[in-house]
Amino acid sequence: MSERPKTLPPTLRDKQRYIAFQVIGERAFKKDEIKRAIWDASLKTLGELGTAKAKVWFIKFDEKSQTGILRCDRKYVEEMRFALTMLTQINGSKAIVRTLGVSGTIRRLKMKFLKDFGWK
Amino acid sequence: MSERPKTLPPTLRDKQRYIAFQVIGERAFKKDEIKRAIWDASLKTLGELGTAKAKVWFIKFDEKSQTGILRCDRKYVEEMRFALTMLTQINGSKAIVRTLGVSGTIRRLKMKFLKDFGWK
Amino acid sequence: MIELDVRDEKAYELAKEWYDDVVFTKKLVLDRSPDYGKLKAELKELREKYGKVALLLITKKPSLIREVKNKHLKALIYVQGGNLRINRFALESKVDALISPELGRKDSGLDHILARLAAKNNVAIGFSLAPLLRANPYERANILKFMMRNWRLIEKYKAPRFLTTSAENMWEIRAPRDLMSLGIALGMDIPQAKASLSFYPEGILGRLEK
Amino acid sequence: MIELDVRDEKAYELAKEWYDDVVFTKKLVLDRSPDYGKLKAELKELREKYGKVALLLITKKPSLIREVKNKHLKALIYVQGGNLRINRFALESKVDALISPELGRKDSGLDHILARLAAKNNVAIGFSLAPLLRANPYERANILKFMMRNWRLIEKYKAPRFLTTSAENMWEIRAPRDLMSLGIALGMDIPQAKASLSFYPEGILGRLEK
Repeated sequence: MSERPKTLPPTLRDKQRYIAFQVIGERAFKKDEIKRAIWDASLKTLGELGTAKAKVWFIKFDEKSQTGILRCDRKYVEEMRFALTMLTQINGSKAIVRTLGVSGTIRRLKMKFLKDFGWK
Repeated sequence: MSERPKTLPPTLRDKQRYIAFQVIGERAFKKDEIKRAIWDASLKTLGELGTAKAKVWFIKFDEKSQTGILRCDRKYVEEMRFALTMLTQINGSKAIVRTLGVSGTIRRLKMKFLKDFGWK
Repeated sequence: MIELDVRDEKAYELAKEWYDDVVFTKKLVLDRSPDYGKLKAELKELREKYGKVALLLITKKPSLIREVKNKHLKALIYVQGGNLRINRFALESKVDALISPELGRKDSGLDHILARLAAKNNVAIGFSLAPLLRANPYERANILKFMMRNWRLIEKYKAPRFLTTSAENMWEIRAPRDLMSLGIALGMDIPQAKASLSFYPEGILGRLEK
Repeated sequence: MIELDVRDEKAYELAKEWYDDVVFTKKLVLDRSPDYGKLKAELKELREKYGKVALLLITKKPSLIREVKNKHLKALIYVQGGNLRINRFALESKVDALISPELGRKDSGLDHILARLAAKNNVAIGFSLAPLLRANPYERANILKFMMRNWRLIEKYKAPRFLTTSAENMWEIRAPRDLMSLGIALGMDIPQAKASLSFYPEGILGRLEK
């Protein structure tokens, strides 16, 4: 059993935000391509240090609707948005990432921004 | 004649710092290799946005003593130092970049940190 | 939200989905006086198709800027920045906008004198995303650095400004909230970024109706 | 300034040029009790050559940590972090240092309970540069993220800590002021980074003389 550290008390916990995004591309993209693209975009625009501070994390990508969710530190939402704005292609195919909205919980994010994309 | 913008009034000017550094490597490096390595190190660790904010600029490299000078924004000296610390090779050869000191002017930098490396 | 500089039909269609208003920009590379009759006809056609139209002058000859401007072509007049003499002349000629003063330069293409002139003559400075999208990492860092400096100058002297993609194909279009992140990366706060896509562009569009 | 964890002869020579004091670390991978006679002889030899010596235990078996510690081998006892049970046991066994608790993990390898334990039992947490130097960009970002979290925990609970390269060859050595920039990148201010290379290491070296 791989033990995990206890959840930290609130004051020590990272303040995270969830970002809903839509991918418009030359073709449909797979989950793994998107996950890779998000990390590469962050490393390219924010660098290793910026990516560490942004605490970017790929959460989910619905291939049918080409929409997904990523998580990052509350203080770095704009930097992450800029990194996605500067992204021009995913795995060799032209693409635009459009952010749909930001929220403190996945539940509220889905309700406010991902409903019309078929998310439950 | 390629015109240049006027020098900005002091309050609008960038606050820069000069960093003296020494390169210890498997072989001696050329000026252009060092210039490239500094940019690559900054882009890798700080990203495109971090590098723009750091305003990194290669000034000079003395191939004989393998020491040189770079310039960056005063607020990003530590980030630049970290980017150089994270650098492991230059143009394929193992190398360590050691910062010798920081100063507001090239003159004082040379006097305080580069004298024993033969800089006038 | 308003996109003031879109230069391709498919890009325009996508922008119309995401923006309330979009200006179609026709690029005009000039080294001598153009055939104004033909130009007016073309602009008329573009107005019928896109409504709001801008003419982007790309030239090394300052005199052509004033000449085109005085023709009252019922289109916004933008000048492509990058050459310092052209940058200055565009500001002196009170064109509607100087786009990317730093384009292709080893400096930001503006100083405090030119920024003050832009404010006095009410010439908007366009901060474009497309040149960044096309650039390699090294160039991106430099262009961003110069754009940051130009933002500081524009803000200090309160010159009009706007954010735009200057998209030349649909893949260079970005949604408004994402384009705002460019402004914020340059140093704008959120209200300033918003105003660069609404308040200031509205001011410029107002000139079209006159 | 003091380098507490250098694991190679040539690296040690370079470190001696740049640091006032350097500890030579012998790596000991254990899956069962070692031959203590042989180990003591080796450590004696290393002490003659390098003066200050540390033993880095790399094991999956917590019981071996206490066993080695109770042998009083006249060397600092470090434990290589990365396995949560080993991390905890090292802290409970009051070894001298737990190095890189996040090594190879998908989390930072510490929580507030363990951080408090490190402070209570005076076990130093080692923040190593070498694993970062060896990692690819993706891994570097993650390791840095975990190290940042561990720094926040260590600072909050005032546990002892130090910066080190944990160099396994000369190319992983960095000068003190540059190593400090790692600490600052993790969130330390300059005095804290300095103390992580002087005050805290001095406290640990003090245990050697006893």
